[in-house]
Amino acid sequence: MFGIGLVQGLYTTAKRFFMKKVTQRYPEVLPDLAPRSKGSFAFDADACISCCLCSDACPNGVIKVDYSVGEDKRRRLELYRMNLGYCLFCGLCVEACPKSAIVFKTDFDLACFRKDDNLFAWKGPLPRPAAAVQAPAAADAEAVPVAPSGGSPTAAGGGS
Amino acid sequence: MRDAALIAEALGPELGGGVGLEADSSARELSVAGRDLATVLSGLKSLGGFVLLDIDAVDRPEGFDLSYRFLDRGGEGPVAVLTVKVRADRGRPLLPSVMHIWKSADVLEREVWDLMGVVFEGRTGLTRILCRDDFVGHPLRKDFALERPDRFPEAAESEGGRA
Amino acid sequence: MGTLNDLFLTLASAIRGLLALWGFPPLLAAAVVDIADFVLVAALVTVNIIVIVWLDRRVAAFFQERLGPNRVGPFGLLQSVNDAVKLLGKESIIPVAADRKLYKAAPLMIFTVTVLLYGFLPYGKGMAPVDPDLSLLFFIALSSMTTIAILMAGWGSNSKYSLLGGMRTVAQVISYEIPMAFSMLGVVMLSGSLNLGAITEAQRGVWYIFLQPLAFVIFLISSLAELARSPFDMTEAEQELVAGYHTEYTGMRFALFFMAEYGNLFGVAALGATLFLGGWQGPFLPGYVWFLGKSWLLVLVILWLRWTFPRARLDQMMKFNWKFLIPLSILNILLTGVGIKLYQYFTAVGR
Amino acid sequence: MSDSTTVEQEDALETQEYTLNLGPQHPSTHGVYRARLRLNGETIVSCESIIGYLHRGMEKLAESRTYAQFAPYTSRFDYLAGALNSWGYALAMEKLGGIEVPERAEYLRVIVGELQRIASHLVMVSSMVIDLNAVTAWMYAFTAREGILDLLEEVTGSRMNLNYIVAGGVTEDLPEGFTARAEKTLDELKSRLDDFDRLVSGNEIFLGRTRGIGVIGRDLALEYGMTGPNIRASGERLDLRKDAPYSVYPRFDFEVPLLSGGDSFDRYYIRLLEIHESVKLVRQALGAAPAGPVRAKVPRVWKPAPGEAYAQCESARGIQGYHLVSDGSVKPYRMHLCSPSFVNIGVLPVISPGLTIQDFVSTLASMDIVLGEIDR
Repeated sequence: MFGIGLVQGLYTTAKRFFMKKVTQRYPEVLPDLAPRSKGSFAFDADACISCCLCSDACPNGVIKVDYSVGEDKRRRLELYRMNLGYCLFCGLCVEACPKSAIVFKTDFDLACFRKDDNLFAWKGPLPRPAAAVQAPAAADAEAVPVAPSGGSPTAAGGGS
Repeated sequence: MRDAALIAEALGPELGGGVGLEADSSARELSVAGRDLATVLSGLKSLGGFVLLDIDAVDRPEGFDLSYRFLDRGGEGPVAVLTVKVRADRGRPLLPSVMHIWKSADVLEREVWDLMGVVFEGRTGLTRILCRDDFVGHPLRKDFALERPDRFPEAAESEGGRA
Repeated sequence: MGTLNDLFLTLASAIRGLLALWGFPPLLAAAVVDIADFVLVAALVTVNIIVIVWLDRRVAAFFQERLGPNRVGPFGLLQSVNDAVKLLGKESIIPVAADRKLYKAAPLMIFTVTVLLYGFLPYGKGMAPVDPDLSLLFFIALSSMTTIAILMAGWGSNSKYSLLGGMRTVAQVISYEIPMAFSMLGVVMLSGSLNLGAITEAQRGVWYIFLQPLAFVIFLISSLAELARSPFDMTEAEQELVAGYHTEYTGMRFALFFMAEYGNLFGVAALGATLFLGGWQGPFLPGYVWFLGKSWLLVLVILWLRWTFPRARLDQMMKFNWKFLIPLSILNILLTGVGIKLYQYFTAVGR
Repeated sequence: MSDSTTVEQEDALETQEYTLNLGPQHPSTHGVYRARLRLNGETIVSCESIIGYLHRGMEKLAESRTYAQFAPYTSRFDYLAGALNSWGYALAMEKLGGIEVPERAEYLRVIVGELQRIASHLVMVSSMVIDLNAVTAWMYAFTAREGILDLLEEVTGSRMNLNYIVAGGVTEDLPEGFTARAEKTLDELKSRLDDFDRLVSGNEIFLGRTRGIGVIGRDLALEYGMTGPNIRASGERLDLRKDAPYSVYPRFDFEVPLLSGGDSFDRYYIRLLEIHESVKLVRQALGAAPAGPVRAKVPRVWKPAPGEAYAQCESARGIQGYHLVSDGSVKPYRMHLCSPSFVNIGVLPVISPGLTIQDFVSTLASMDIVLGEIDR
């Protein structure tokens, strides 16, 4: 009472005035994220067996898996697309994947200018070459953000 | 926590005859008929130690099952939930309001009316609470049509952009 | 040091001499010097506001363990310029139901008052741009004009939040003017003058903060209320009234209110420095540097208070004023009077 | 002039009541709450609370998701205490399907749940003081919360909407070296909280704004079904962690703070006290957690037997209950959430007449409502 609380408050703020600041200077100093941070997704197309468990597990219908069935009855991945604008980052797809083809990574810069840029997509080799010729794009295991028609090249999929 | 059967027994003399009151001790439930609801709930009030926390309704083919959840703080042992179950008619869902007995029933009854369309008699201000005022229908009913193009015309337009 | 101290005075007399040499009539020459004064004052107002807005944000950040604006310019100094330019480019919206004349006039009026306030301050020895004998009185009278401008804004916006803010201002500022003026009376009694320059001169020996500590505290508290700064910022009370009297203002009109607020902050701090901290008096450095330094120090104190305290409640604040602050300020006058008489008696006896 | 004439003159002063819509877009309605106030000057004559602006139809949504798929949504109810919401849902699922939870998972639930409670209470105290314009204190509490969120991120990968507590346990075990880092963060939290306390709790202006304002008596609170810290500030010790112990809470040594004023200050202060208790709980759980699995096996396609389950837990805002009805399919037949904020807010129109706008703001802040939970 009688202003003691006020003086205590003034003392506290004055003390904190001279203490170390907590601000991170973001673009220069990147945050030190925990390894488990659910920043965005990494997709391993080689490991994917097109089983669609992830898209079935997803609560929001974010994931779209297109595949074709070859003569050997094996599924071939054609298109793997996640509409991250609807993603809850709940991790049910990562949990569901039997081959760990889709995992979280800590790259978090998903902000983009247009709604369409929020896609995270892996596209199979198109147009389909003859079975003997392996297209080089298929070797690219890291998912690359594929911009839809006219999308910006800095689309949000990976940490490009 | 008090035994549900004992509560029903304790309520018995106060309510007089003609009250349909069934007790299920293991599930801690009392089942009453709609016409006796107010009597039973005011009986609970006079027993003391109860707090009305929640009213929720389930739409079943045979009618709307309403559960009045009370926190039972009397008796020995831990606090537990006592549920009073009552069924409202599917065609003409009408129940007595208990707002004058339990003040917290005000918002809860409004919610049930808004989402489930159960009408509570004998109270004022039974208006929409979560849905907007000009909303048509009661969304938690099973026969509520989810896909109605006229409900959200703007959403239907932008649907094309969705994956 | 002498030349540096009298830099502006020398300049003024040089201009006068030059104009006289060119055959200007003295009246016209005086007018030219006045215009030069005005330009300087206006520049000071603008620069000051930019610096103080920056200081406010920066100091606030430091109290809150943040860094504050640090991107635009060195140490983020140009952040306020950036913001001002941004606000200039914003759409200026006038609500349909607003009283257009009042709505448009209010920001102009409040900013004009702010600029005028700066005209009476003694920046150095003989350096008050306008120097009437009653400059303190002028200062107080002018500063209460802001109330009218705020009420105009509150009424003219035709919004309930604005109106509430405006009404709060009237109640608050008018009440707190009394202890503020009373606290100054002690100083006036000691110095025997209502002229700000003369009051500064009178503090050659000892600053009045040491003779009038009570008056200084009262002055500080009531000036916070007068400025509608936290903890007495009921007039714009973001959490209650959205933005108070300037809720409906956008773009540059809003910026004028904003700038006037910070301009007044410096104005009142400068008044406090003049009345209690010896104004431009000080060794080694030129007078105007001392003056600005002391004023900014007071600004810092006000910011410190602002970023520490929550907002008071209107009725409690009024109660505090009428039942505590005003009696205290009257007591201070009494004590000062008794003190002066005792001093006179003892010096007479000593002689 | 006699006294009676003055009174007559006051009566003759004609004032006009007017309506002020406080919200849904307003800085201090904590989201999209709207209060339609009838005011006489600045004094409230009557208040009507209008909600539903954040209604997302979650209960309907649940009927078109599988049980597991709906779990991530539960943390979006009370987005400030997401883990505690998921906990309630997990309890209901476990009750419905008779799932046993491994012991270590229970400890991890307590750790994450109490960290979440700390984070939530920190938001409450800080939003309370910022509604009273103590901006610096707000920053201190939010900086402290940042440390807690970092801990949560380390465990779960997310900061707010965790989806960590799921039916059958938790999704992941604690990372390496978590205990030491948690202890360090909790020490830092204590130093920040002490500063916060010194800055705010004794401040005369703050006391003037909150002491004796918006008093909710014990009986009124019970009548309106209030739960959580709000009712504990009104002098009623009601905390499911003690009164109907679930999980491993009985094994820990902690107090349930109790204040009896029922005013805004007590509702604020009890949160500070509870933060300290939660810190104690986290430390104990970190020390006592046994080794073992963290998640029971729940089949991928989980079809509980037809029936219903009602489970309650103590969320940061009070008692929340989840009602799950199964018809034997993979999707719930009906999901209902009894949210504490929704019930707590019901008392506001009763206590607000006579308050000023300023009091109303501090009272509303002290009720600690979360619109995500009210509107669902």
